[in-house]
Amino acid sequence: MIAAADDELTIFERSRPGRRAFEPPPLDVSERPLDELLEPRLRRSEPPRLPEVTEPEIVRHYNRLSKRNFDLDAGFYPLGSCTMKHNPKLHERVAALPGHAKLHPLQDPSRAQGALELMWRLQSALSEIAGLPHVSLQPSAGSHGELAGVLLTRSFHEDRGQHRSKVLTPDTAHGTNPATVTMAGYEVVKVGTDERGNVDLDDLRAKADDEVACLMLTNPSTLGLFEPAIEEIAEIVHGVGATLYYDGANLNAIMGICRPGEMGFDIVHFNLHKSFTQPHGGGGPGAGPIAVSDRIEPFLPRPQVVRRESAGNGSSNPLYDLDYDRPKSIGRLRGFQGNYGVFVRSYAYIRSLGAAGLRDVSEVAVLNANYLLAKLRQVGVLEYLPAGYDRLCMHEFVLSGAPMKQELSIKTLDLAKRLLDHGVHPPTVYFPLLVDEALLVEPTETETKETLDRFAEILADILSEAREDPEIARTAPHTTPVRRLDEASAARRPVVRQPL
Amino acid sequence: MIAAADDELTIFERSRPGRRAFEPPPLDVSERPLDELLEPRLRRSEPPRLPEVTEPEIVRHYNRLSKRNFDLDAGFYPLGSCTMKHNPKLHERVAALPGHAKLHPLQDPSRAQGALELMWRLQSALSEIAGLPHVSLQPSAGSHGELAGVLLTRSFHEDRGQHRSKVLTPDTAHGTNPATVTMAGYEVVKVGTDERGNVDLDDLRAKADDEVACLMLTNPSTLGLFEPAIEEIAEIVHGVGATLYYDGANLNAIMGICRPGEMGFDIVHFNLHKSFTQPHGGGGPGAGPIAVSDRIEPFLPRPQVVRRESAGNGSSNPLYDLDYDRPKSIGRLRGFQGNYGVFVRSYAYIRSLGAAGLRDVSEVAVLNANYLLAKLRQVGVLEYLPAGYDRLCMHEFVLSGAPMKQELSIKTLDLAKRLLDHGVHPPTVYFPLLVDEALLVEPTETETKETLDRFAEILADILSEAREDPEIARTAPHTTPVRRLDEASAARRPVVRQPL
Amino acid sequence: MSRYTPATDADRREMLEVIGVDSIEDLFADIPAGLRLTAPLGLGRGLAEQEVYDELRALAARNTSTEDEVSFLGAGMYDHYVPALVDSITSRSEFLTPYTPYQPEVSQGGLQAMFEYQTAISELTGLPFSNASVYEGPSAVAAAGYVAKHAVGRRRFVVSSGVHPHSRETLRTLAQGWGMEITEAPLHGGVTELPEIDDQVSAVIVQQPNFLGAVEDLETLAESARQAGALTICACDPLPLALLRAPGECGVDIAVGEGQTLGNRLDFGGPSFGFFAVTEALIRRLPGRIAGETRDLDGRRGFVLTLQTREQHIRREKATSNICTAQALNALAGIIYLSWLGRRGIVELAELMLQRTAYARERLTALEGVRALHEQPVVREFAIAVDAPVKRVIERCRKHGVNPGYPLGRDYPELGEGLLVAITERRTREEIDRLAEVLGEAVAVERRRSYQRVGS
Amino acid sequence: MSRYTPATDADRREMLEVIGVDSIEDLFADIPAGLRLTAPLGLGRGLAEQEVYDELRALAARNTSTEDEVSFLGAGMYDHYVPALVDSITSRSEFLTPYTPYQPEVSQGGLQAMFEYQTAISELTGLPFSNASVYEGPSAVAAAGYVAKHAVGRRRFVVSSGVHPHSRETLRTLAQGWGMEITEAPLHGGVTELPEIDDQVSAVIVQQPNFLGAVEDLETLAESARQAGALTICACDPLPLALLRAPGECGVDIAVGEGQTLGNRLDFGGPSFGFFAVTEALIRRLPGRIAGETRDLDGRRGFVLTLQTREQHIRREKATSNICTAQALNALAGIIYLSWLGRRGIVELAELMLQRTAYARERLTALEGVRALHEQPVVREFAIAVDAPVKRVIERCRKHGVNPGYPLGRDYPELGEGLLVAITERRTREEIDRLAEVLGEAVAVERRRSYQRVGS
Ligand SMILES: Cc1ncc(COP(=O)(O)O)c(C=O)c1O
Ligand SMILES: Cc1ncc(COP(=O)(O)O)c(C=O)c1O
Repeated sequence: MIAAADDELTIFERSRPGRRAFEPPPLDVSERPLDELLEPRLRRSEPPRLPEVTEPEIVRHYNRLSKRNFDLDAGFYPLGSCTMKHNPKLHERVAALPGHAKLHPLQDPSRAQGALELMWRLQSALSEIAGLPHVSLQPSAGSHGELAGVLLTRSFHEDRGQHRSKVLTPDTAHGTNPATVTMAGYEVVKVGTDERGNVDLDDLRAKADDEVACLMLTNPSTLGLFEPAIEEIAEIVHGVGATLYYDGANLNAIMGICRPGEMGFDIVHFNLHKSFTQPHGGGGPGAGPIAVSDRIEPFLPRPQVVRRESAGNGSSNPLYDLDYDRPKSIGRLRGFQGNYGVFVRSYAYIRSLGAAGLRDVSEVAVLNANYLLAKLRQVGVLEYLPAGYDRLCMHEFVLSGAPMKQELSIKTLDLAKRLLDHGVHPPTVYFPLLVDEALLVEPTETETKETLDRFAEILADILSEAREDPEIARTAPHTTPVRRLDEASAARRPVVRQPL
Repeated sequence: MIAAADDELTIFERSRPGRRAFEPPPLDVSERPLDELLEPRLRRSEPPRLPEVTEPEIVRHYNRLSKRNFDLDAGFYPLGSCTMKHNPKLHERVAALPGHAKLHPLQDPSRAQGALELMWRLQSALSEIAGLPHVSLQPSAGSHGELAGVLLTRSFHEDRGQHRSKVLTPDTAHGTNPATVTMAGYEVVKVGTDERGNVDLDDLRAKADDEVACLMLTNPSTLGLFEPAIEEIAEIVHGVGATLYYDGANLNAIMGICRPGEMGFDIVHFNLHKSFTQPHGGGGPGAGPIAVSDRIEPFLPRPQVVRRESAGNGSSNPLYDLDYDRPKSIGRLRGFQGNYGVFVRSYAYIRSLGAAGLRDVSEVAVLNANYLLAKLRQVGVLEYLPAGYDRLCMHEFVLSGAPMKQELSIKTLDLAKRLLDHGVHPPTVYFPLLVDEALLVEPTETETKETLDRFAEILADILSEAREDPEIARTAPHTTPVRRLDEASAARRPVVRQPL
Repeated sequence: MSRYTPATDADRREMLEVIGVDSIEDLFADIPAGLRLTAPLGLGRGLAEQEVYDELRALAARNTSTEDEVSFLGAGMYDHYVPALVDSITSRSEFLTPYTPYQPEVSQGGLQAMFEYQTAISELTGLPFSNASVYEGPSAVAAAGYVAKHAVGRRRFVVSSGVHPHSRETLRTLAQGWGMEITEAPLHGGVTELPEIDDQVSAVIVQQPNFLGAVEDLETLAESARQAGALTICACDPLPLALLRAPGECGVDIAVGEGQTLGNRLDFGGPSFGFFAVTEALIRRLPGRIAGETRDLDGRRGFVLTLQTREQHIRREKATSNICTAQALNALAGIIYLSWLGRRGIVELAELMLQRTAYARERLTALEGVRALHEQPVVREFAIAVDAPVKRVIERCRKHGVNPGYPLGRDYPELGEGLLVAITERRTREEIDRLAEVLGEAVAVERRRSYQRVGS
Repeated sequence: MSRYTPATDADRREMLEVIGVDSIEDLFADIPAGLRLTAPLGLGRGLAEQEVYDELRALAARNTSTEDEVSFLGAGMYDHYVPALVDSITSRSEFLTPYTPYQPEVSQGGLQAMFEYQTAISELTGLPFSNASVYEGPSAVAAAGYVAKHAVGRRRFVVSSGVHPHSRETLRTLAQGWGMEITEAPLHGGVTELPEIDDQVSAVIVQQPNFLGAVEDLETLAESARQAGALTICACDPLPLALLRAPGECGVDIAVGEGQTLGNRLDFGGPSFGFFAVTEALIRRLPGRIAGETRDLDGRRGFVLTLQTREQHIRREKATSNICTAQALNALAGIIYLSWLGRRGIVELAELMLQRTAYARERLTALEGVRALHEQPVVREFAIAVDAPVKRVIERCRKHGVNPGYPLGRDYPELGEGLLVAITERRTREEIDRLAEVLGEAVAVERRRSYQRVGS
């Protein structure tokens, strides 16, 4: 273990024998000998060596640690593909109400009507947004939704007696797409991208055969571009009997403007932690509900939240229930009913915005991205960081750092690190893979024009600074709690826990 | 208005016409013409120019601002006389329960039994801690409690037909003591301090005459010293028919160890925001309940929380009530019943600790202070910063920076500013006035030995740094969001609001 | 040892050794032996966190909060919606836990927020100088009296009976110390009758809207005070100020008020904050903290506590006030809330209240046995009288989950069976209709009861 | 325009001008006209913040939470007390709002917390390598199966019937994709009968304590798996691990489990987190994020996401898992909670549950018409059967505000009228006594009813 300064000690390094934050309530039953309740052979020899610390020490430790994080409430966070939009504070308040937060997952449905109705209403809203009639809220995140989607595809084909072996993904696809395909037991077949950034239709036609179970598509794509030929793509895919899967990570561009269902998609996943404001939490939690067409519906995960028109007990109120009786279901994907706490937040968001507000979200998300792109052109940034594709973008756009690397001797990584010194989180870097030295910039709709202007200025400043002295960016960051970290040696000899 | 960098703009400087965070619920009654409801003559010509900003902007603005504050959860805060002890997080949780937080102050007592019982129990606990039988929770802070106390004294004397004119305060007294005396219509007479740091008994005897209404005393004193002759002092004061007032700011030293009541005090105020963990909030809220002896009781503020032995409605439960029928009362000191939200926190604290825990608090507060003093001696700090009085201290101690100023050419103020660069809040400086270049150090019981050791080291380091180069401290701080600020010019030409 | 006290037994031994004493008891040698307690305090054992939580929850459950009934209680504190961002920001330890900003270099967050707050209060009141907060509304009125006493130096206050009874009583309590007299100016038709102001008056004190909800003619009142050489102090409800002429514009010298409605909880009456704004002439008499703009060594803008020579820690017995700890966190909630409302929002909110209040007033005064106590314009609260014992009427309404308001009997016995009804943006038309329904029924039943009693 | 969207009309005009288009509609030119919606979505109008709050509160009020009844529900998630400091820390925006720490220089807070978390999980499980979290318990079991399938390469899993039904079902769902077979090892006397493990088995999967609360003989199970060349996967409840032999010590290769009990809310089932720890041999097959220690340019200690070549964003179709967003905030709550419990506290908590569970088991099984479903040692949960329709018995108890537990019928029809009763530090002796009372009475009434029915 490397020695650290006092304000960077781990909680284990702060431990002192005898300190405690937890004090148990008194034992109120007559004590029985431990050996009688649990034979020594079953017991551990030594307690787990958890830290021994008091409440003030824990609070100060994690408060100080928190100050070593950059966060969305502190500054601009244009991390492409991640939709770092503002997380309304109301959502934390409503999610914390005891009726939501302290509801046991196995509570009988008759006593969880509020929760089930909320889920049912969220399902309906997501169905409306996707333009697909059925929704399951169960998956825990986007990639979990993808897995659900491909397993649904498998069941769909198998139910029709077909055993297909391949799934198509564009070469622009997010890594979770091919990884999911493998986990679902299919072979990945890559489809190319044409020079305008669209799916290469010829390549698609060539690869679409009756071994293909599905095409997974992100639309707008990870390049921030809408597929103008989406209808033709759907025709090709459906033409070979395959399903069309919509990776909803980029839904923030099109809410209320157009719908995957009408584009021909069979299955859609949502990232509630992107388009629907669940805070990212430094890497979760999220939720990845899926919406599907009628032909996929029989296979949806179990249990499904349903609304029965009458509670049956003489009342005329509807009864919300969990339906386990789904013989063709692919089965459960996880414990209980999904990430309910996330549903509360996303439902609150949809209610806050309504139809017009949601459409406005997407309009401004796309406006902000195009404005920032135009502004970057105006201030000369695109000379060194040209747009990957010279056209209007949707809610995000990709730049290439290749000219900058060649002409100014700083890489995209250096630029990213130098941004940290300006109090801005860098865009996504080196993704999508298709664009050399890529930067994927997603401003989101909750940022002001002033912030976008300032970001453009900062980029311009960094480039002109690099013209003078590229070393500054190459050794950046300079003002962060630590400087550049040695990732290679960390992976070579992994130290992933504290030796005690 | 001075121009500022982007991340330091005021919320008014961020305003843009048309932005909004508040959206009103829809008007659900038929609208009547404004002129009909409120004639133009009564209406303002222009709305108040409040900022026009959205929620994300407000959140980011105040989050960033917050990062420009040092706080107790971030580091050591040995601010003498202020008892910067840890504020348990449980207290915020219980204070936020709707049954407490959303209780209207004019709720009928029959429907506020929980609140009134809590207040009654807190009164009982404070009475037990002070050793005095009666408590009023009404005053809003320490100095408000002082004012209540001196007004009680006034009523007490007047009730006996005496019109006294003077109140004694030691020259070590906190500024609120003399300020209070004036506000209560008395003349301040200062009592000296002897060379050991105790009240000068001869001076006291000389000044105690029948014009004296009260002696206000802090014990332990603001020098962190317990008055060994407290019983004699009480005798002198009571001997001339005056009351003895206990400024409870330093109660953290003696809880469960000894009691003002037994020392002979007639009136005590508590600072719930010091000894009883109400977070200071950057300058309040607090609460300053008072405990009094039988002879003072008739004059207590109105209303008083009382417990009536039977609810009267046939039930045998006691009824908690507000008693307004107090003919000799000095009257109200404020609106409603006091800072109830503060009472909830302090009551929770007392319940968490119990009798043994509360005594332990004071024992460790005194242990920590004496340990830190001894440690400072051990590492040589006292050579330049000698203790004001060379004896054991209570929960805090005073050092004098005079030798440091002479020998190292840095003042107490410079030392304080340099501490900021080490991530430590400075002690109270230039108070008490009696000690030249004073530093008043109060570590509190919730700090670890490691923190005290580190603080001693830092002080030693600053002194040896000053031996090399006093300029560093004289121009400190160097790492804070702003550098030393020009207070003189601020006071000369006060700009206390933003021009719009 | 407790969950909050880190010193272990080993720590204690080591520390005592360094100090050079044998036991902790030795540290208390200065305390006369006879004063040292030999038995533990009668406070029982310390409880586990969950036990304390359970106890405090049980106590909370015995209170009827505004979440438990439809409440039309106001009379100084109001059931407004506090947006979630207020809690989210004020609960940050950076705002929650520091002391008063004595070290400005590490307190810019708090100081800038105070400066912003002062700006907003100045805008609302139409007066150029605001301090950073005082305790709460009623004590702010008294504190304003203290300023006026010193500024004018005469021996009397004239206080309108329309000023909140708590404010009037607090002023009386504190004025004992200053040796001031107080005379009351009665209400006529719901508003303050223009009082006689002689040359012994330091200040005329009024409230806007007054306790019965009526909008006062501030300008006329202030003008007659000015002519007599007295100051005008106005206690104001800040939200109606979105619509009403600003006190500063009306000639008021000191505007104070209760800040609870600005983003603070009801909290059974506190903590909230009091605001305090004055004319230029009075700035050096302001009580409490004031944040001011300045520059640092590098010329960057920064904020400090300013005009400190007014204060107790510098001026001691000559200070303008004894206040020290005030209500910084609550005032922070205030400026966050006002930023949330914004320039247009505060007007919309006030207009919503105005319209709903007009609706409610019309609905209620149309009921059999209910009449208006005055016909003055009102913004968010109005006074009625019922033709039956008001406390019984209230009890009856509450059986239906409706708390119809504050009975005026204790404070204004002359007004008979008065009831003060408050409306906020939380009270929907549906709830107002429900109030009308249950109040109408309750009055009817109680009238019948009393007729029967009379009859029998 | 909304409260979350700052672009004003003026902003929009300026921005469109810079872009060089006339309208926002023009920005969507790539979307085929036929696909563009012409009518608004059927989602109604947007609501004011207070309206949303009211609606969500009304929904919450229609749920019976653990604050509304005395609940003995467990079966995978438990009503533990979450200390206030957990909420206080996890609600800080610095932890709440950032993305996965892709830029380690500004993410040391999150990364160090992950490292600390991994250390604590490693201590609890007795296995050297933990990842930074997976979704939750049951999917962690399935993810462990995926690791074992690749590590061992055989076509079958043997799963104990004592594994949580949700875990077994999740494994089945996911194994469809991998083409794996699953056989179940039944319970005998409450614990897993030592299964036959042939050379086609990749892993044996058990749970500790098992679904019926019984402590399994992990060591013997793991040993027989090891002899057959299979891995042992154990799903464990982390709090009982304070007392039980650590899975790592017992020869378990992969320990996973549900993290809800470690400082997370019940939240009707999520979000919580799953933990995942393995032996040294399996480290490069771990799914998900892992934080590792390293140095910065100046040699200072720092933390990074490490072993990323396992992951989807690098390895794509060859990744060890497709997981991307996991449960970082919930795992943070986990490490804060474990620090709060501490080395002694976790044992005290587990012992308190052990003693109260023993007491409750004794009390309940002494009732007429109630019997134990097994006699194995238990820590915090036990299974009984009642001599009456269990659902009716439950309903009857709930009329008295007591939820006696989880009926086993759906998952274990073979166990008859089974009921799983969970105890935590929240359930006092008084509450257990009350359960005994109402359960005894409910069973008695229901037995009488069924006799009567039989009789009639
Ligand atoms: C395009 C795309 N697809 C899928 C995912 C995976 O989503 P999740 O992280 O929720 O599993 C992401 C996440 O970054 C993404 O950007
Ligand atoms: C000794 C002493 N007395 C009185 C006070 C005034 O207390 P408050 O700030 O609560 O009014 C203080 C506060 O610092 C103090 O230290």
